[in-house]
Amino acid sequence: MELTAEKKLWMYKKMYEIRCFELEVDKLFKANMIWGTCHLSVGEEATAVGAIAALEEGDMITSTHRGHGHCIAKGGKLPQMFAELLGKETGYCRGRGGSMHIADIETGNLGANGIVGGGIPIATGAALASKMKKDGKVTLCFFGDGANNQGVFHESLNIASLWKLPVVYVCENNQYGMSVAFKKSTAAENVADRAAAYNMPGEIVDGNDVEAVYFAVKKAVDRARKGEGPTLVEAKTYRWLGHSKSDANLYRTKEEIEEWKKKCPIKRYRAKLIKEGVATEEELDKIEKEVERKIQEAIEYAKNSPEPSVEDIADGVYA
Amino acid sequence: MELTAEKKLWMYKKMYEIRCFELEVDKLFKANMIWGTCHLSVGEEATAVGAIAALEEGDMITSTHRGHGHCIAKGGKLPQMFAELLGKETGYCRGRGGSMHIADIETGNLGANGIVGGGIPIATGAALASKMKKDGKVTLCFFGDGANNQGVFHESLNIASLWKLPVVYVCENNQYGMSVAFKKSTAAENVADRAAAYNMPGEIVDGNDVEAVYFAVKKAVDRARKGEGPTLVEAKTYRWLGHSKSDANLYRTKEEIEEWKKKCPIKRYRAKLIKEGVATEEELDKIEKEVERKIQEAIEYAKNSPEPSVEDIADGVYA
Amino acid sequence: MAEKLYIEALREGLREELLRDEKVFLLGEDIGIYGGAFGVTKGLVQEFGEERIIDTPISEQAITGIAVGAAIAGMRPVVEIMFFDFLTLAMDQLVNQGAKIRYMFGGKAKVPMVVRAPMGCGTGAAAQHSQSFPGIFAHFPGLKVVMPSTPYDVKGLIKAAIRDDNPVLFAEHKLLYRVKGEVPDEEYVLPLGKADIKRKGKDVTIVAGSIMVIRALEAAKELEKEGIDVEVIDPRTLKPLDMKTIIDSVKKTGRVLIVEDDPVSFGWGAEIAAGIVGSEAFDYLDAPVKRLGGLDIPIPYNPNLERHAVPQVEDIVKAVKDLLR
Amino acid sequence: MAEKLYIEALREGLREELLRDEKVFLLGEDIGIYGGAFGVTKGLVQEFGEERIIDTPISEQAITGIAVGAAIAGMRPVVEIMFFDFLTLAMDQLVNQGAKIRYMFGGKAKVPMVVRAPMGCGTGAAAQHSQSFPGIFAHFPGLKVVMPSTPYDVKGLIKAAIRDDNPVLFAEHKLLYRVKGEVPDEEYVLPLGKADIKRKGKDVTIVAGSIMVIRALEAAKELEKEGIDVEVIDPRTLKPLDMKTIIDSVKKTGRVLIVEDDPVSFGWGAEIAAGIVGSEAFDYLDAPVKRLGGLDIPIPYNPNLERHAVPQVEDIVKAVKDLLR
Ligand SMILES: Cc1ncc(C[n+]2csc(CCOP(=O)(O)OP(=O)(O)O)c2C)c(N)n1
Ligand SMILES: Cc1ncc(C[n+]2csc(CCOP(=O)(O)OP(=O)(O)O)c2C)c(N)n1
Ligand SMILES: [Mg+2]
Ligand SMILES: [Mg+2]
Repeated sequence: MELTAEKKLWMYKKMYEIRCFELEVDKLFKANMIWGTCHLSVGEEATAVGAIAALEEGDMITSTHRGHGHCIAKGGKLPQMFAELLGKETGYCRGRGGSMHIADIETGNLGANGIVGGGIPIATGAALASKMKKDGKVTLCFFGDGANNQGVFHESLNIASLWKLPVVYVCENNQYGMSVAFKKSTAAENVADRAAAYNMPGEIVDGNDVEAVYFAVKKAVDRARKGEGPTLVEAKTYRWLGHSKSDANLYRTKEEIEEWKKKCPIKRYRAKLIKEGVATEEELDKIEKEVERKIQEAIEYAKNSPEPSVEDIADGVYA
Repeated sequence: MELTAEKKLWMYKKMYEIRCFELEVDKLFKANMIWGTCHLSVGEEATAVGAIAALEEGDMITSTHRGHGHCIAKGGKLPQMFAELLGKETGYCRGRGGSMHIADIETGNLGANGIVGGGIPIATGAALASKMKKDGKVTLCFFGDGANNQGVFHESLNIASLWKLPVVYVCENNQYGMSVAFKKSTAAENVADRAAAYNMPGEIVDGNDVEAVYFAVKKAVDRARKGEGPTLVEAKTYRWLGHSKSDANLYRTKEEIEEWKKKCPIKRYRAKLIKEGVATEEELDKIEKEVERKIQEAIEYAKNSPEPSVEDIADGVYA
Repeated sequence: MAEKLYIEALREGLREELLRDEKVFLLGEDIGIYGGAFGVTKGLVQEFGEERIIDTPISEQAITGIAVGAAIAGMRPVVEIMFFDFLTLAMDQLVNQGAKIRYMFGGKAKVPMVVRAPMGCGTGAAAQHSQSFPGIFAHFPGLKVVMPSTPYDVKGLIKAAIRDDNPVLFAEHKLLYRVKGEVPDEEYVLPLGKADIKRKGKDVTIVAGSIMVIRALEAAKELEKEGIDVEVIDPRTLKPLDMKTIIDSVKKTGRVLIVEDDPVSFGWGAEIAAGIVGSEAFDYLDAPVKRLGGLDIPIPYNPNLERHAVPQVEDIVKAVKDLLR
Repeated sequence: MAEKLYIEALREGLREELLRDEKVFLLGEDIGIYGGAFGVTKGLVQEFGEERIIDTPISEQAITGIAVGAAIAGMRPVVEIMFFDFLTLAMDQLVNQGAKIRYMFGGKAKVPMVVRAPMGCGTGAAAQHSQSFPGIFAHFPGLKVVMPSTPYDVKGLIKAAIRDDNPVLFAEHKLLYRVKGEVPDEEYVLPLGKADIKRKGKDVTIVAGSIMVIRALEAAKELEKEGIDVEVIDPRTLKPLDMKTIIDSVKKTGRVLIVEDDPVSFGWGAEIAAGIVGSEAFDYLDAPVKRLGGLDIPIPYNPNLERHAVPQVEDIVKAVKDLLR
């Protein structure tokens, strides 16, 4: 299991793309160009990218309310994503879903979810479909530390293990479920410790180390694909910004936030790539510039896209 | 922690009472005198009695669809129980609840439950009330092996542990949830193994050994009462009869049933009491006779009780 | 044509779809060797194997969500929820996920799944095993809701439900399982969204659903003896709801009684009543629209109380007479 | 009297009950230091401590069930469910347990608990955070359902709900939190089950609930300019439902429009419509009963689509004019 330089650079680029995307969303939000709410994943990029890097192209994911990064890493198109956030007809959901419901069935992204834990049985069901169809696909299920206390987490992991489904559960433990600290929400040291209750492997990984995430998830994906059943991977990470649009951060200290910012997954990986000689400063700068350009293009595309028309308001309720 | 002779004889008597009660219910059911459905606990008497023997008088329990034994052990009155099963006005629920909803708030029985797992958060809430009121009470929560895969089991145990609530979870693992064998429903070796996921002690006990159940639960009750939090106790036992009124037993073998009948908790305890010199054959026979007489009296009472009147049909919906 | 029990016709419908399309599979509690709590799936695991007739743990929310996921990924799951009341445990996956996903995703996903569950009182199962609230689900956009009343309908509609590309809630009734009726030998599928006139008549319209269709037809027979000619309409699917057939009937008879099996308060009968009086039928009404349904109480255990909790044949007869007075 | 925001009046009501009765406590997600997703409980944890203002894990079913258990054991819990849509996760404990326990137990237990949740669209939160379906709960026997529309009502009714010995579902509305109104300085409690005539009029009756009361009153102002005198009735509690006040109004005006905030199909407006036409008011009706409500679609994200998904002031104005034509 060696990572090619190409894959490494892809991971760097995707993390940077997510970072830029989220920061632009934040700006657009503050400029009142985005409606509703947004949950940004700044600081958690390595988890999304490392995990999805371990998948094959046809594999599926389910995402969460904090799902932009998952979508991007899975191959989501930036113009359609921005367009969706701006509520445009050209958006992934034709402006009907918004941030919490971006889905891209074509790339295997079965969708973000507004219900905490709501995607867990859905991922499990997708994996059941793969097992029945023998299509060789694996489904990766993202959820947060808060979601690990939803009943459906328990029900789903139990079933996935019983039926040896090709699914990998990736908990992005960013230490908080909205304002409630992990310790106050979860009567276990780690989410991964709960894997034993379902007779499945539980792995803890540094969620800010993209390669570590990749290797942990890759192992789980391989196991799943071989028909050996699910794994629960817990990636420890941290959310830099508020929970959603407004958040006074009363529940945590500035120091804690600063401490975690030092562990920036992108900076860390940049240094590593340079040290390992995978890329030079200049090469990475070039990637970044390219990403920034694409992001701006995508925003332009979204801004110039048409609004959905009210006549079509009921389109898509039924097939 | 020694058991007095009195307590031992009480346990014997209660187990015998439950056995007789259930067998009479079976007869009444077959004679079409009981409406609806009934889940009998023949073979599981030691679990109900041993666990409840570990409680103090004011303590509370929540029970299940298979709850006659719990009610009797908690001090439920046989005439009112039979009357309820016969749908009479003098029944515990004025004929409105039937087998699956017998409750006896006065003795601390917060009720059977028709929803598998439905009583688990209710017990947890009763324990929260005790903690808030500082009334020193402990709540004992019964549920089956099938119920351990309900989401609310997970949610409730997590919370009880976090908040160190005075509650003891007793899983009556009778190997089946209706027709589905434990191995096919639960991706864990034992239910008790799941306690670790909630950072609480998990204990496995022979559910057909009434004293073993007593000691295991007593330890848990003491811990709960001291404010040290909940425990998950799993009592391994077996249901002799069908799941409910009709059951062709297609999902298990006659041999398996016979094997377990050999481990009859009542016969076993009888032999033990005699061997230990706690009582003679004659003394135990006398207890049994007395129980049988009371059961018949209770049935008579129930049969002679009036039906609820249709005019009062809406009584008790709202307080 | 052969006479068959409702439960047999339903099982045949499931079996034919399992044979026709390998994407179809069943999952639920005790539906394998046990054959389901009411025996609907008896024999199917022997024929189709444990891979397609799947016994699940007691985890209503997860199995419903698993059906959602499997459906998005191309399968056609049919979930059995053992009692209708337990649907409350699976509500989120059914109404917030399954029903809304397609629209939320801009019309870019299909969720072809069926959730079957038996509703109704009359078996002494008491308050947590006896409610009938299909109307609740009809309120949530994205779902379809079906409640067949005859062997003929249940077979044709379960096949339609399985072939439909949307999530369908399929409400059976415990007391109907043992009801007999004619079922064609050749294959047929009924449309979702088409009411059925179960009996033609000219004096008064009864709109009844599920078990109440049977009782309404019996009441109609009684009333016939007294010269009252009753038309009985069975909406069959609450969603889509075929108001046209109902409105046409009311325009003809000028009087309507709606009969349902659950508390009348905030039940589906209200939607039908409101639909009638919001339509041109309003001008044809010779009497107030009457609803007959259950009392607003949990279902009691005692058989006599239980009987009084929901409409019986004699209550329907009386209500029709009141309406004609 | 002082002008207060709905959210302030609600918080005051909670606070007064916490002060009055030590059995009262709050539990919910992020209701402590965060003050609740919408800020309703801001400051309460500082005043009453973490023992009485309890932050919970994200476990809606369990916290609702815990409230049921605590209530039976003598406490008076008030649960906050962060969004109304999430009540689907807690349905079993609310409608099968909390609501039915008393009856099932032969009237021998009390379950004094309140479940509060904010409903409604208009904030761009899309389909899983925007539905308003209080009428669904009104169908289940044993529950009470309240949906206050003004600061005055919300304070008086939350106090009544907390003091009631039954489980009460308390439906707030996100867009109402920032609405201002007069609130008396002295203590008061309003009765559950009493509709309120929010505006007297003689030409037409509008029955509106929650946010739609505000819009109906604005529409009434518009219509006044055109000489149309609208009476606006707010049922305030869906259960018990005060049909008398509504019927009396309809008998006076002869025309009625019912306005609700969710898909009109199978909504609570149907019950009101059916109640009217099943009553003596039927004979006083000069026009069909009209319902105005949301489209039968999940709430879309785009603000313009979202706005068109539920009735706005201009839609109400238009509907009233249609009714008078
Ligand atoms: C069932 C449910 N309950 C509550 C919420 C409100 N809510 C949205 S995100 C969130 C916190 C989730 O925490 P976690 O799972 O750790 O994800 P994170 O936000 O930290 O990424 C909450 C409580 C919800 N969306 N769904
Ligand atoms: C939520 C729910 N799902 C399904 C049922 C139907 N049901 C009643 S008892 C039972 C089996 C329960 O198994 P277990 O918890 O092991 O208890 P046991 O019957 O073995 O005592 C089932 C599936 C139910 N009552 N409630
Ligand atoms: Mg988190
Ligand atoms: Mg069992």
